[in-house]
Order: sequence, then structure tokens, then C-alpha cells
Amino acid sequence: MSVTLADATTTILPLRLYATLPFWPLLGALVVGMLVVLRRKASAAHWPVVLGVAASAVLAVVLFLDLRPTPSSAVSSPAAPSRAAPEPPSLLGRGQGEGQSAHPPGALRAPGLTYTLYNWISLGDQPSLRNQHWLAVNFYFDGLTAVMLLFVTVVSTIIVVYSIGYMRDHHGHPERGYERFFAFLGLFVFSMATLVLAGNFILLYLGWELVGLCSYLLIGFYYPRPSAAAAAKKAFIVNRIGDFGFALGIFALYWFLTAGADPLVQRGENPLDYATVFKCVGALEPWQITTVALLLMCGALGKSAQFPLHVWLPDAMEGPTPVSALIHAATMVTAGIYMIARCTPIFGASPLALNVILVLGLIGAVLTATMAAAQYDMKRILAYSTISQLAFMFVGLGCRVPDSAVFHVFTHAWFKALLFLGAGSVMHALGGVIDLRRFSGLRHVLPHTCRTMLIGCLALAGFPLLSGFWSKDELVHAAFERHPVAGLILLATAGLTAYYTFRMFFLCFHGKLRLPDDAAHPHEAPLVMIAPLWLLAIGAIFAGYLGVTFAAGGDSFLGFIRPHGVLHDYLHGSTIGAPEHGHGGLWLMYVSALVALAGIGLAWARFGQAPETDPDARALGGLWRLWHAKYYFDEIYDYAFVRPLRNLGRFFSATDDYGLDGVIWLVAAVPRGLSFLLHFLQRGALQGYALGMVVGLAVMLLLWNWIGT
Amino acid sequence: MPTLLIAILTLGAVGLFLAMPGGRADTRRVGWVVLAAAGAVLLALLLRLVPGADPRGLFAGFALVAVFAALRVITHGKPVYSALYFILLIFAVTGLLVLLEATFLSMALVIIYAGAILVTYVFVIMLAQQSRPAPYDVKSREPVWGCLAGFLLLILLARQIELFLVPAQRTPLPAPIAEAPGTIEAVGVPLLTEYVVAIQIIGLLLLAALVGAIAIARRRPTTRAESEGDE
Amino acid sequence: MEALALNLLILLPLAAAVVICLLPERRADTAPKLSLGVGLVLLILALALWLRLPAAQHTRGPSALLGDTDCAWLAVGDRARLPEGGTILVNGVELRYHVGLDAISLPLVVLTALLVPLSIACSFTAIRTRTREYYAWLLALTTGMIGVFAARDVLLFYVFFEFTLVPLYFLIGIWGGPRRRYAATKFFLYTFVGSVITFAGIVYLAIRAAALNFDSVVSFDLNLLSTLHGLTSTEQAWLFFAFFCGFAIKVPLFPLHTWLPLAHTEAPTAGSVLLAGVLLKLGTYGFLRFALPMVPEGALHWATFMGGLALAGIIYGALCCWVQRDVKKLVAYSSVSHLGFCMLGMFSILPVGLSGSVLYMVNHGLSTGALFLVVGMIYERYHTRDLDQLGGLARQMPILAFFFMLFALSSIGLPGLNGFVSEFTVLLAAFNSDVLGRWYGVLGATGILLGAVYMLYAVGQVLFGPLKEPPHTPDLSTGLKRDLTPREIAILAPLAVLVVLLGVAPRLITDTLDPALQAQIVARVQEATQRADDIALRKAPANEPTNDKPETENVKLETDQDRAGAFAGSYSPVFGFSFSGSPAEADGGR
Amino acid sequence: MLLPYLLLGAILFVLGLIGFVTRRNLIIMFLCTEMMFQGIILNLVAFGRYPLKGAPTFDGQVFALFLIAVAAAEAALALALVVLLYRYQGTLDANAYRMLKDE
Repeated sequence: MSVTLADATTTILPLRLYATLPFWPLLGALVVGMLVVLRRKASAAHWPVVLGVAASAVLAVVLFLDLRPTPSSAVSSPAAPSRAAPEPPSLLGRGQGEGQSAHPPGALRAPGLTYTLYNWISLGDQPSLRNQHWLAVNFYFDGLTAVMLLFVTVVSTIIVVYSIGYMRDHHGHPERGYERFFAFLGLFVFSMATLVLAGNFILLYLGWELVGLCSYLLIGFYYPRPSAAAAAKKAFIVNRIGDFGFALGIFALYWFLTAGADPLVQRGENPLDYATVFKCVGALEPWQITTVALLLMCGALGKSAQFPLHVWLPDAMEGPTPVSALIHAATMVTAGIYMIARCTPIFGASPLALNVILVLGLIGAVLTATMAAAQYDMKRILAYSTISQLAFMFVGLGCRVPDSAVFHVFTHAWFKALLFLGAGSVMHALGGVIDLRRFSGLRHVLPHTCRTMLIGCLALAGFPLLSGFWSKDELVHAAFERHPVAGLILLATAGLTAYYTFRMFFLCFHGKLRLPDDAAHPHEAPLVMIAPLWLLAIGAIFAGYLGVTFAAGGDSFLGFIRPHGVLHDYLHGSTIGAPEHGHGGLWLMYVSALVALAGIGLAWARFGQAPETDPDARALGGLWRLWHAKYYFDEIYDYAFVRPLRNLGRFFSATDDYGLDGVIWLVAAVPRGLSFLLHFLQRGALQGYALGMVVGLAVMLLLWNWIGT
Repeated sequence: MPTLLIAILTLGAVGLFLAMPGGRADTRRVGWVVLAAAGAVLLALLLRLVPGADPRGLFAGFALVAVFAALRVITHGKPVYSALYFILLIFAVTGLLVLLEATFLSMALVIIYAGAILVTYVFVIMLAQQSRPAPYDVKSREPVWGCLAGFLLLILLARQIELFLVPAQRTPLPAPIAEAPGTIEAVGVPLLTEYVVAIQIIGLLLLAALVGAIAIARRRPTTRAESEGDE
Repeated sequence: MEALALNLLILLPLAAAVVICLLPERRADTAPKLSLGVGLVLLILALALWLRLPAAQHTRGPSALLGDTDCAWLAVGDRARLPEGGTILVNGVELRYHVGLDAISLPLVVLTALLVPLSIACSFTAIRTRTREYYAWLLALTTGMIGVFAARDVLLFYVFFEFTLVPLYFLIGIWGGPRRRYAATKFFLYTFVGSVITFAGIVYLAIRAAALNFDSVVSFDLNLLSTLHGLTSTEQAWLFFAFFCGFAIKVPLFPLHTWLPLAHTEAPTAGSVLLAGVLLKLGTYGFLRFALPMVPEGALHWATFMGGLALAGIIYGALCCWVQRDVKKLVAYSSVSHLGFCMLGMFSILPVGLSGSVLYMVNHGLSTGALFLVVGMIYERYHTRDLDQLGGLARQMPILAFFFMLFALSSIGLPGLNGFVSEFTVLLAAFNSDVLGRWYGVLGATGILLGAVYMLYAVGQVLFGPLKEPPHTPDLSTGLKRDLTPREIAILAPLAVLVVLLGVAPRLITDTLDPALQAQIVARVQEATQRADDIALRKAPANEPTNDKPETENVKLETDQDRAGAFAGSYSPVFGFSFSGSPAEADGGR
Repeated sequence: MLLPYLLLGAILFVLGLIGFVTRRNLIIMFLCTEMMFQGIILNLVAFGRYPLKGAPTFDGQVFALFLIAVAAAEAALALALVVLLYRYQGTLDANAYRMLKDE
């Protein structure tokens, strides 16, 4: 258990204890697994997992406080804005990598600690891969890890508590597969924590795939339903397509770092550890960095369901709602963003990759926002909105502001989880119905859900002073700085987001009370579901203030709030490094606030009374149908990839049965043919055989004579 | 020498072919004429080869009778007559054996062959006697191939013998066996000295044949009609 | 003591087989119990040897031999009388019974010793007719399998290699499915034809070795032949082709694999577990133990061709899997795909590739063996393997569903399970290999994707979706429960534990495996690479007259960029094998 | 002096052979085999009497004696068989017995 300490150690708890963070949920999952094996149908089967996840949440909070940057380079005092001379756009001077996490001197120095558990895979013996033995299982602690862990574990705890109530039928008995659900949840939190904590690319890949597995298991929770089984398979395979690119990225990285006569990786260093990679990445040629960046980006596309590989997320709504909230809104889908943020030294050094990310982000944001505006299934709307918000983060990453992207991840986790859980409690009340056309006016029936959903919608729409506003605004601002057109597109999408969010809200809660016929008596969710909703609502409101500072001054919004708060400083210590943030453009805050309000207003105008027939459908007609049919991506992919491959498979199978087997049959046919020719001699006639003997004797004699002489 | 021999033998083959049962009566007669001619020429050839000291006339006679009897056995329609001609053949061979001073053997031949084996044959022929000549007796089977193959073999054998003997020709003829030629005592001594093991084995063989014959004969076969019925 | 354990491992099953044959009719029911007992004894012995391996390697160096017994068996030739009595073979051929386990063959022997008792246990209820004969053949097969891995004499290897065909022929032929006779005959003849060609290669090599060492006695000792110098490169290329014929059919490599799906679908459960778990490894072990060390230049010469076949096998096998209707055939094709990976790793000619491919052999044995056990259990209950007739079994059989899912995930290489470790190292090696090059790595990596596609298709079809069962099944007449009986759980549990254990801690095997690979095989191959480089170097300046760079610069330039080029140049792209061995190169070897 | 006897033996042998191959009556076929035996006996004795080198010996005749024994045994079995076949199918035609024919 070697501990490689950077310049600072953790103060509150020893590092070993933090390293146990992911294993508590796993322990909980195993205990619940044992319950399943021993067939003890305890309705309290959820406790082990709840405790495990809570334990990891506590550890994460303590870790977050423990790793705060050292007071010397305190949180940006008023004088902080005078940045040093603007540094070259790339975060990392070429070949200037030094120290554990490369970031310019003088900025906030937070510790980057690597804690090695044990050596995992052997890479052949010594001289094989140029002096490198092992791929180790090691965890890497720094600012980014702490932030990610914080919201992952806390939101998970809240959702686990929520699902105690959700996974029970209306008279409180746990549903079939109750323990299995919690075991998978525990496994998921373990994998997500491992992913975030991973200290090298292999462990990241492990977490990456395990998270994909958990989403497969949880989407397919109601496996008797064929659509759920198919959705689970689709999710896993599309993720696998992303992982294929990701794996190639790792191989390429490995090849570039260790190839050639004098490898960059010195003796004994693990070529795939973050520390070594980010130290040596500067010395690679630009084309090498770009290929690695693009390949790693494929993984991010797959996992975060971005534009080309986004088709699996809407289908993932087949799983139970807490799953959608936890995995497909708050935590798993942000893994892609985390990975790109973590590899800022790589992505930062290749402008082409950043541009590709930017463009994909923009396309994804616009497309999915439009799709969301034309759906009726509440969870599908939220799913598309998640993809759209993730696309916002992608744009942020593309504009070299990874800390703003992570900040938006942080806030988005809270209000999107809140919205999903709200939709869950609506489904729970209406007995599984989630189609907005079949009910409306639920504000009186589900008061708490309505109020918390309102907060969530406001945050998502970017209503000023709520968390969504702060984080989304920074991204829009960065987009404008990068390129005005990008800024405009993002601003428009923000408005569209506000519009479809409140379209959903009004359709669901406003208008006269209409209930689906099979929902007999909808009742408000039990306390165990309402409490998490309120907790998340509070988070949705105040999560934003982590990213802003309260300092009166000319250039502050409403006179006393200035963007770029403690979270940013916190993140600067990590591998993200301190990007330069222009603080101008205060006007942009007011503009985006206005855009948000406009969106809400338009939604109120068109859907205020929850009309039966959809005004948009009438207004846009063809375009609306295109949006409703999700731009036919599923059908395109099916015809372009699935069917040809399957036909190729049939062709191969046919060549196998007839082609190759045919050759073998031909080879076997030669002796069979020969024997057929000779079988006429066996006619059974005694004298025939005698004649044969005579002729044989004669021939022998002839030969003997002929050879004899 | 070989070309003349081959000519005679082919002539004999043609004759035999014509004399085969199944052909029309006159063709068979022509066949016999040809055979007779071939036989005569062959006999003349053989006699010429036999040096003076040996009773040539007797050899010629016995040889002629032997070949004629053999031909008749093959070509005769009725099986009984074939058996009887075979007995005639045995007597001819006995004569030849006497010429070769194998007197005991000739007597043994007559007793065993003519006496025992042929009698059983005739007995079995009687057993399987059909009222009128059986179709399969009259018509012979693929005579062409049979004769052709047979005489081809014969020519080769002759050629072989001829090759074999040429070197021997030069060696002087061995003197006749001094004391009693071919007597039972002369044959009996090697039997019990040199070939004592062979005698036991032959005894065993005969016993086996005896048991075999009894075993086959005892089992009452289910005739084809019955066997097909109960299959 | 080790020698006793090893010889017991090899001969005990054969003895037990004979005893079981002699059991009277009324004692027939003791046969299963006896053979299970023998199986467990084998497992204990194998584990005992496994525990002694690190110590042995520590004392006697990386290629230490456990239980090394060497005695003459057959000898043909004139014997001279020694002064102190006894005779010695002066010239002629001798087959020695020389067995020993080193770090490369021990993991495979332990795998065999694990799979044998499991496959015996799984056929308690499956086999109703002629049980004594069945278990006798199963134990005879065990002798063959362990013998193959333990043989240190090439001829003895070939004897055991052929011997394993006979029991399996009867196992498939008598207790198999509807087309069992055709499958058994095809399997036997197909493999036999190949191995006869290999035998010719072995004999030629041994005679050539005897000639080179000026030794009148032609010995087939493995060490002697593995450390042979003096074969010309064309000779080595042809010898490699001879080894290729025999072992490629056994592996099975892409074009020669048509016997495998048929043999698997018709074999009884135990038969296909052992066939997939161990017998396919004979081919890859053969390549590793014979082709690479004995004819390294031949291996290098053919490496890209083999890599191409392996890739074809991966993609072809995976796509064939996807459209199969029969679960067992699907798993059989997945073996074709997996062993393509194994060969890809082996022919990347890197230590990490070699250790990955040996690890792959063990992991594939565990996960595919387990998958066949699970499919066998489903077949025992539903008497069908058709995907259309089965569906939604997870609700009926949750425990089986768990195991099926776990082993399926292991076989598609989910990290944390054993499949991933070997698959990752193999692809890393293929990607980084100078001999194969980047594109092999990329195309190989598609295997990860296709693997997920067909395996999840199979799992989804059988376990998920609405419940669909053939009429009046599951048939519980043989005392089976609707879900797994304790016996069946006891069969699958050890495999599940191992699958996770090897995934989390692959060092259990690689710690001892890597030094042995390095010492015996990698050293040989790198020596051959060095020799090939010298040849390339000697030729290089000749055909680049305009090159004015100083000699040393050229040398560095040569090895750095042109190493792959030097090789690629000498191959004909179409067939991957060309007689580029011009006399200049040929004499280099002598 | 040996030649005529050998020629005669050969002729008898071949005629027996031709008889065996051409006649369809089972008994006659066996009779022809007996005739082949005659040819051989003649041959043996002739060689005994005029050996190519050395004094004449009686081995030829001893062999002929054995040969007769063998012929007797063979005849016994053959006839028993013929009787059996005759009872089985009521005919002595060789063509009737083709059970070993390969379909």
C-alpha cells in the first residue's frame, strides 16, 4: 500500500480511509445480495445499501472540506481579479509539465494525491514494455475528484432514500425484485465512485464499463417487459461503441508514450497513470495528442449520450424512475464530462479536438432541445433535456472552461434529479401513467410535488438567482467569448429549454383536473419521497451560490453577486488548472435572465391552461412531427448499421455451412466416388471371383516374365 | 518350340470353346474334331520330346486318354457322365504314375479317388438328380472368357515350364531309381522319418473335415421359402 | 514427491477408467461417484503442484520443472553393450516418457483438473445409458489432456495429442445429439489429418536436430528442440506451416473451424465443456510451445498471416454468433472468436501478448466451460437449445440467470472479471506490436464491440422478455428442481469465484507465468528477431546506394522505423508468406 | 524328359480351371477342382521322379499322398455344402447363390 504523497497530505482523515469510500456501497450491495441468496424477503432489505451510500457521502463531504485549497492563496479576495498577464491559450506550456498536477505556479495549489491499493495487471516481464511491470489499482485525489464525489454520493443517498418509498406498491409492500434493485444501486454507486477516484486510465475504463453494466441491469429491471430488455441491451451496446473508441484512445496513448527507442515513460513509471500521462503529454507531437483526444472523446460521447451516440438515453427511461434520476440524469451521464475535464492537459493541447467537442455540443444542444419540445412522455422530455444540458457542458469544455462545465454538472445534478423524482412521484400517484395528454391540473392533488417541481423547472429554465442560472450563464458567456454565433445558438437553446420545461410543467400541473381512468385515487407521495424532493429543491436553489462570490462592486450582478466563486477556485487546484475568466459581459447575465423569462412567458401563453390539443403541433406541423419522431435517428442507425451487420452475419453463417463445409464435403467426396466405381466388381458370383483369380495369376506371370528377362 | 506349342494350344482353346455345352449339336461336333486334331499334334510334339529309353507308346496312350477324359468332363451335358469320365481320367493318370515308377501312389490314387471321392460325387449327383437335364447344366456360363483366360494361363504356364527346364535340359538324365521303384516301403520310410509331423497334421485335418461335414449335414436348413416367411 | 503427484495426475484417471470398465452391472451406480472422487483427487494434486511452483521457480530459476520424470519407453535401433553392463542405444529413434510441469503448462493443467470433476458432476443426471462406459471414456480423456500439457518429449506430446481424439470421438459418437456420428467422424478425421502433417514436421525437425548436433540417436526432447540453432529460415517457414496445419485446426483458426460448431452442438454437456475448456487449448498451447520457440524465424515470417487469420476469426466468429438460432452453436462460434483473440496476442510477439494469450486460454476455459455447463442445465430442463422456443427464464430460474449473466459478462470482457484482463493485454500487445502493427489492434478491438452484441443478444433472448417455454417442460423427472439444485450450484460456484478472483487478481497466474515465458519463448523469439534484423541490416545498405548518412545513423534509422518495414517488405501481401528467403538469407541461418 | 509330364499336368490343371469357371452346376465345379488336383499330383510325382538335380526322391509322392488327403477332406466338405445348398434352394445353379452381393 504505497502512498505517493504530493506536496500536501489530507488533514482531517488519513488518506487510507478516503480510499475506502467506494467500497462501502459495494459492501452494502453484497450484504443485500446475500439476502437474495438466502431468500429472506426482508422488507428492510434496503438498509445495508442506504447505510453504505450514506457512509460514502459522509466521507465525500469530509474529503471535500479536507482538500480545500490552502488558505494562503485564499478564495479570490477582491483584488484577485487582476490576473497575471493573459497566459497563452493552452493551459500547459509545451514540455513544461512539472509537479504532480501541471498548473501555472502561484495559482491555488491543492494536493493531487495518488493512493495505490495494489498492482493489478502485469504487462509481461521487464524488458517487454520498456521497463514497465504493472498497471496498478490506484486512486487519485484532487479538487475535481472531491467535487464530483460530493454531488455523486450525496445525490445518490437522497435518491436511494427516495426509492425506498418509490419501489413499494400503493399499500406499502416492496415490489418484486426489491433487494435486486438496491443491490444494483449499491453496485452503481461503487462503480461511479471508482470511476471518479480512478488514478489511471485502466481503472477509469473499469469504472466506465461497470457503470455501463449497472445501467444495463437497472434499465432492464422490469425485464419481463420486452421494451425494457431491448432498451437495456441498446444502452449497453451504444455505450460499448463509445468504449471501443475509448479503449483505442488508451492504446494509442500507451503506444505514443512508450514507443520508439527512447520512451517518454521512465523506468518503473506506469505509462497509464494520470500523473505520468499529464507530465509527458506535453512532449507528444500535435497529431498524436489530437488522435488520443478524439478517441477519448468517443468514449465521452457514448457515455454522456452526446450527439451521434445519444439514441440510448431516451430508451433508458424504461428503467424505474430513481434509476433515471440517479444514473441517467445526475451521475453516469456526467462521466464523459468528468473524463474530458480530468484530461484537460490532453484536450487543452489539441485545439482541433476542442473544436469538434464544441460543434458536437452545439448540434446536440439544439437537436435535443427541439426533440424535447415535441414529446408527451414526461420522462422522455427530461431525458432529452438532460442530453441538451450535457451538450451545454460539452460546449463549455469546447470553449476551454472546464471548471464552468463542472460547475454546471454540479448544479444540473441537483435540479435534474429533482425533476426526475418529481416525475417519479407523479407516476407513483397515477399508477405508472406518464403521458401528459392523459392528465392535467395535478397541482391541487400533488401539492408538494408541484411546488418542488416548480423550483426544479425554474432552476432548469435558468430563472435568475437559482442554481441553473449561474452555471448556464457562465457557459453562454464562454460560448460568446469563443465565437458570437456559438453564443447566440446557446442563448436560443437556453430560451427553448425554458420553453419546453414549462410546457411540461403547465401541461402536468395547470388546467382543470383530469385523471387517467386507471388511476383511481391519486394521493400525495409518502414522506420518505417528499423529504428527498425538498432536500433536492433546497440544493437546486442554493447549489448555484457555490459558484458565485458575494462582493459588492461595479461589475457584479444586482450589485452584490459576482460569478466565479469558491467552486472555481476549488477546481483550479485540480488537473483543470486555472483557466482565465474574463469578467466582462455583465450585460449577458441580464440578457440570459430575460431570455429565460421570455421562454417561461411563451410557455404560459401557449400551455397555461393545459389544452387538450397541442398548439405547437398545429403551428409547426411537419417540423413538429420531425421533432416528435426524434429526427428518425433510431431508424437511420438501424438501417445503416444494425441490418447490414446482421445480413453480413447471415452471409458468414451461410458461407460457413455451405462454403467451407462444402470444401470439406468435396474433399470427402473423392474417396466416396472412387469406392462407388469399384463396387460393381462385387456381384456375388462365385465364378466371377474365380475368373478374377485366374486373370490375376496370368498377369502376375506375365509381369514376372516381363520383368524376369 | 514355343510358337508351335502356342498354336496348338490356341487351336485346342477354339475347339474346346466350340465343344462347350449349350451350343448346337453340330458345332459341338466340329469342336471335338478340332480338339482331336490339336490333341494329336500335341501328342506328336510330346513324343518327339520324350527320349527313346522310355516306353513312348504307353505315355502317348495314357496322355491321350487323360486329355480326352478331361475334356469330356468339362463339356458333357449330364453330370453323371462327367463323373464317369472323371473316373476314366483317374485311370489314365494312374497309368502315367506307373510310368513314373510311383506304383504305390497310383494304387492309392485309384483306391482313394476313384473309390471314395468319386463315389460320393456320384452319390450326391444322384441325390440332386433332376428329371430332365437342369437348365444350368446345359448352358455353360460365359465360355468365351473362361476359355480365353484358361488358355492364356496355359500358354504362360507352358512358357514358364519351358523357361524353367531349358537349363535343366543340359544336365544328364538321372538314372532310374536303383532298387524297388516307388514301392510302399520306399514311400513309407520318408513318411515316418522326415514327414512325421506332417502326417499328424494331415490326420488332424481329416478329423476336422469329418467333424465339419457332419456338422453341416446334421443341421436341417430352413429352406428359403420358410426363412423368408418368418423373417 | 512432485514426480509422484504428476505421474498420479497422468495415470490415475486411466487406471480408474479401467477399474470402472470392470465394474459389474449391478455396481454401475458407483461409477459416477468413483469418477467424481478421482476427479477431486486430481484437483487436489494439481493445486498441490500449483502451490509448490513459486518455491520451485525461486530455487531453480524461471523455467523450473515440477515432477520431472524421464525414462526410456520405446527405442528403435542398434544397442551397444556398456562395459559395466546394460545396453545403450547407439543409433536410431527413441521415445522417452519424459513429463514435467513448468509455469506455462501448470495453469492449463490446473484448469483441466478443475473442469474434469465439474463436468463429471454435471453429467450425473444427464447421462442415463451406458454410464460406466461414459465415465471410463471421460477419465481416459483426462489422462490424454493432462498428458499433453505435461509432456516434455515432443513425440510423447504427439502421442497424447492423438490419444485425446479417441475418447472424445466416443463421447460425441455415443451420447451425442441427433447427428452425433457425423459430427464425431468429422471431428476425428479433420483433426487427425492436420496432426498427421504436424507429425511429419516434428519428425523432420527431430532428424534435422540430430544431424545438426551430430548425434546418432534421434531424440525428441523438448528442451533440445526448443534451443536448436542452425535451421535455415526457409526450413523454419516450412516447419511452421507443418505445425500450423495440425494446431490451427485444433485452435480452431478461421478457415479450418467448421468442425467446432457441429462437434459442440452434438456433444454431451461434459464433452463440450472439456472440448471447449481444454481441448481447444491444445492448439494454442501447441503453437506457444512448439511453433514459437522451435521455429522462431518461421513464426516471425508467418506472424502477419497468423494475425490476419486471427482477426478474421474474431470478426467472422462474432458475426456468425449473432445469427445463430442454437445457443450451443452460438457459444461454440464465440469460442472461435475468443481463440482468435488468443492467437492475436500470441503472434504480436511481445511478452505482454504472450502472457495475455496464456491468460486468455485459462480465462476462456473458465468462462466458456461455465457457459456450456449453464446451457447444459437449461437443456436438461427444456430439452431444447433453440432461442426461439426459450424466453424470460430469469423469472423462473433467478440463480441460473445470475450465473448465466456473470459468465456471459466475463466472456465479453467486462472489467473486474477475468475476461477483461486477458482481452486488454492481448489488444494492447497487438496494438503495440512491431510485427503486427496498429491496424491489427484496431480491428481486434472491434471484437469487444461484437462480443457485447452477440452475447447480450443470447442472454436477452434466453433470460429476459416475456416467459416462453416449450410445451410440458421443464422436465423435472430426473430429480431436478425448477431452479438450480444444490449440486448444480456447487458446480457453478467455484467457476464464478474464480472468474471474479482472476479478474481482480490476475497476478495469481502471471507472477509465475511471465518469467517462464520470458526465459523460454520470448528470449528465443527476440534472438530470432535480432538475427532477422542483422540480415535486414546486411541487405539494407546494399540496396540504398544513394544513402549518404553515416553508417551508425543508418543503423539507428533502420531499427527505429524500418523494423516493421524490413519485415513487411519480405512478405507477399496476398498470402502473407513468400519465399523471400533468397540464398543470401538462407545461409545467414547456417 | 520332364517336359511332357509337366505340360500334361498343366493342361489338366487349366482344363479343371476352365471347367470350374464355365460350368454352372455346383457339383461339376467341385469335380473340376478335383481334376485340378490330378494335374498337380501328376506334376509332383514327375518332379519327384526326374528332379532337376540330384537323385530322384520320393518326396514328390509323399506330397501327392498328402494332397490326396486334402482333396478328400475338401471334397467331403464341399459335397456336404452342396447338399445343404440344394436343400436350401432346391437348385444347384451357381448363380442362385449371390447372398454376398453388394447392393
